[in-house]
Amino acid sequence: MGWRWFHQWGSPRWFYERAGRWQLVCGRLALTLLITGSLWGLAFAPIDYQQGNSYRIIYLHVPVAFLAQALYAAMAVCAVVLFVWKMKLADVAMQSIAIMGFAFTALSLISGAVWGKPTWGTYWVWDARLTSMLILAFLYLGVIGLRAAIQDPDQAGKACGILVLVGVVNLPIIKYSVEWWNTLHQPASLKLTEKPAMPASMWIPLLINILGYYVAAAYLILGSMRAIVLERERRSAWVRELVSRA
Amino acid sequence: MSLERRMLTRELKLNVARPGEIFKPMWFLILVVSMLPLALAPDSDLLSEIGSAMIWVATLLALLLNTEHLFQSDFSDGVLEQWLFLNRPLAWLVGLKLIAHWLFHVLPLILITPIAGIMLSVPTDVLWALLVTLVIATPALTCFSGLGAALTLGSSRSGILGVLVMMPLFVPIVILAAGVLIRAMDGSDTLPLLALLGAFSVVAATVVPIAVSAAIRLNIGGSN
Amino acid sequence: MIFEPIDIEISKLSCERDDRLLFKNLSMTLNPGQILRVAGPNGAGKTTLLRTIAGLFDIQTGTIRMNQLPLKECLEQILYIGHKPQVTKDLTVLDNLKFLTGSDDDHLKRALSDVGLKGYHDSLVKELSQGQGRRCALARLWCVKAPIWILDEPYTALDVEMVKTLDTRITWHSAAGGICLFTTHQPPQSLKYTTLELDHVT
Amino acid sequence: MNSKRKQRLLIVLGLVSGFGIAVGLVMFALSQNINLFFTPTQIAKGEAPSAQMIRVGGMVADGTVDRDPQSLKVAFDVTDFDHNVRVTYEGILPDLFREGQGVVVQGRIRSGQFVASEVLAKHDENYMPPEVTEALRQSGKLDQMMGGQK
Repeated sequence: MGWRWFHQWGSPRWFYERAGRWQLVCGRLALTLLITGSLWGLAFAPIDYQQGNSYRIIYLHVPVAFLAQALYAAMAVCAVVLFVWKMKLADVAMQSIAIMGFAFTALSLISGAVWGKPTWGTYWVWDARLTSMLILAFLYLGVIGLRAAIQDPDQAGKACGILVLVGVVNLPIIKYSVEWWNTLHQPASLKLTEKPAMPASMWIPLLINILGYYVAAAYLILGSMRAIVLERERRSAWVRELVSRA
Repeated sequence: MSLERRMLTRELKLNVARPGEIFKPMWFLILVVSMLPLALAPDSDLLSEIGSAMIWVATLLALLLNTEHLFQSDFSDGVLEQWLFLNRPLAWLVGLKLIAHWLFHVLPLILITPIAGIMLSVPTDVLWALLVTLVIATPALTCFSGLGAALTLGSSRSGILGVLVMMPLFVPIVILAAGVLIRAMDGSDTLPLLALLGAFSVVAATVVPIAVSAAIRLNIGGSN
Repeated sequence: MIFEPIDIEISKLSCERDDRLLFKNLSMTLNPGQILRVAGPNGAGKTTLLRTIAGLFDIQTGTIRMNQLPLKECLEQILYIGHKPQVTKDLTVLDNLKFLTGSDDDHLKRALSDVGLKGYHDSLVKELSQGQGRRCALARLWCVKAPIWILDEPYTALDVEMVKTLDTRITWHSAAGGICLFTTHQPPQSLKYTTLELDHVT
Repeated sequence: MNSKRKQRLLIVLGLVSGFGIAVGLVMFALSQNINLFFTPTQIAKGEAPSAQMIRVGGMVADGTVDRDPQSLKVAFDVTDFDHNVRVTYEGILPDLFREGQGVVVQGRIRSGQFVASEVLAKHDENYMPPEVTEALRQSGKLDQMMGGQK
């Protein structure tokens, strides 16, 4: 009995219907959080003593960079679930996370470049942290490309899973690159274990925005997962019924 | 004759039968290296400064070129699926194949880099560093590009995709090797970076054959 | 030579490929000496069934056990010859067989003369005709000690004489206690076998 | 099956020893100066190789910035509060560049001077409003913080 909640995830139909509701909740929550956090951060938070107003890009850059890495970890978890429990939904999740992950990585690279110009004096340096972020973007691209090249979705999913798991080696390199190499990039601004190194009027909107971007990512991923489930299950009775009703 | 000997003998005979596979990448390497002075001004100061890095990148590309189809012919004529019946773990057989590939295809490539070095007037001690980095780093490169080849076995339009998919994993290796070359040019200590490169190769050699065997199993399961 | 008794127990095997159910709840036991022909129209799942029993495809639902052991533990008991040539074009006939069987030269040459390839041992496989290439692949049946044979369309591209030779070889194998599963569209004349019609299963 | 179990054992042994060797190599590498990053003290002691592209990090020392009014040439001292290194540079400096700012300069040592090819302002992970900085400066805590950084 205890495993029923787990087995439900094996049913595409169950997921499709539930995910629709979750998506609605996530969408509203994300909108509220992002509007609050961004308005607060961009208009009301105090300016920084060194960087003036240009630091405000952290309200985009930091959440997006967090997400870019967290999504890869999420993808790796999905790969493990796929191999251990042979759950097809994990593969669907992997497929949508790869695309979203690439988008967020690209966004964090772009916002970082825009921020880097006024503060460091350059859009891009071949520094370990930046380079490993670029590698992360290539990893996502590789996963997307590999899936596109293999026709059978099951086989493509497993091949991507292998690639993702091998790529996990890279995540610790990204995480510790700042400490390993004495780089330009400052250490992480927010740590779970320590008091933040900025006043509450700065970090509270940042925290709200981080939460907001996470929920927004969940919204986007659920949406694309639903679309993929529909496409893969297009021959099944419940999808046909759904389509004929619409 | 043990299975391991049979496997290596087979690889040797296959390479004797297909000498082009060995010489094509070498030819490619020499071609790239002889194009470089033509594309730049034949200024030997500049050449010797960037020459070693150029040779490294050219060797990497040549290696990718010959690893791209590592498992393809065995897969398409059905010999690869016979490996499953050979009473050995697939990862072990994959490891043997990778070792054989390194011996017959990568080592010859490394052995001609001194010629390339002379063509680009790379100083002798840098040339030594170049050789050492190649010997230490190529096992990892071979493993990773082999994984790329195995992952894309079943796809009919794979082409260079397998290599592109693996590219992110090459980046740290290239950075480390470049670090060794820069230090060798300045005459400073290269040992710590070589140790890191070695760590990469050891980890790749232990983990990647398992991933490759999973990828091969997957592709055998998907073909009819 | 007589094989140690071996049996294959298949229970409740089902397989679905590309959203199509190929077979469902297939249960059977194969005993020593049994020869089973898997029959059915194109696309009925014959190859899939053979490859599943050979351990090349993952079992979706159901179990396959050999002498009570799971299939994955016993793959070296199996000799599988599929649609693909199973031989490398750029190697000689002898080198190909040496790699796959591990037998010594004398044994292999005897096997080659049995399949009508006497004197061809030093030829490259790419120099042979299609039928001769097929014979080269089948020569493994004359030197492997595996008790379970799984042959997918073994009669393709063979002439009448070779078909007879192959029938005889399979009969001997069965007499020695081996198991043989095969598929073919032309039922062999000189072979006693049981048939599994795949369409009746679903 | 005995041989199967033996094979599995060998694989596990191989994995463990592979990782062991790798960890050993990484530990060795990390115990060495790996990133060609030097402090002004190290340079003053002559530990940095000359004529080689290195990176130096520290604070721009107060009152040492000389700008050439005719060109983009600039010279300044980078300090770690023990020793100074004179840096010359020609080019546009980043906005964040000012006295007392943390910088990373990349370049080579030529005849006792550091010729920079790139000057990058390093900002720390502390973000604070200017009023707070002012308050800190008045109470003398800012210098303490900055001093504690390096």
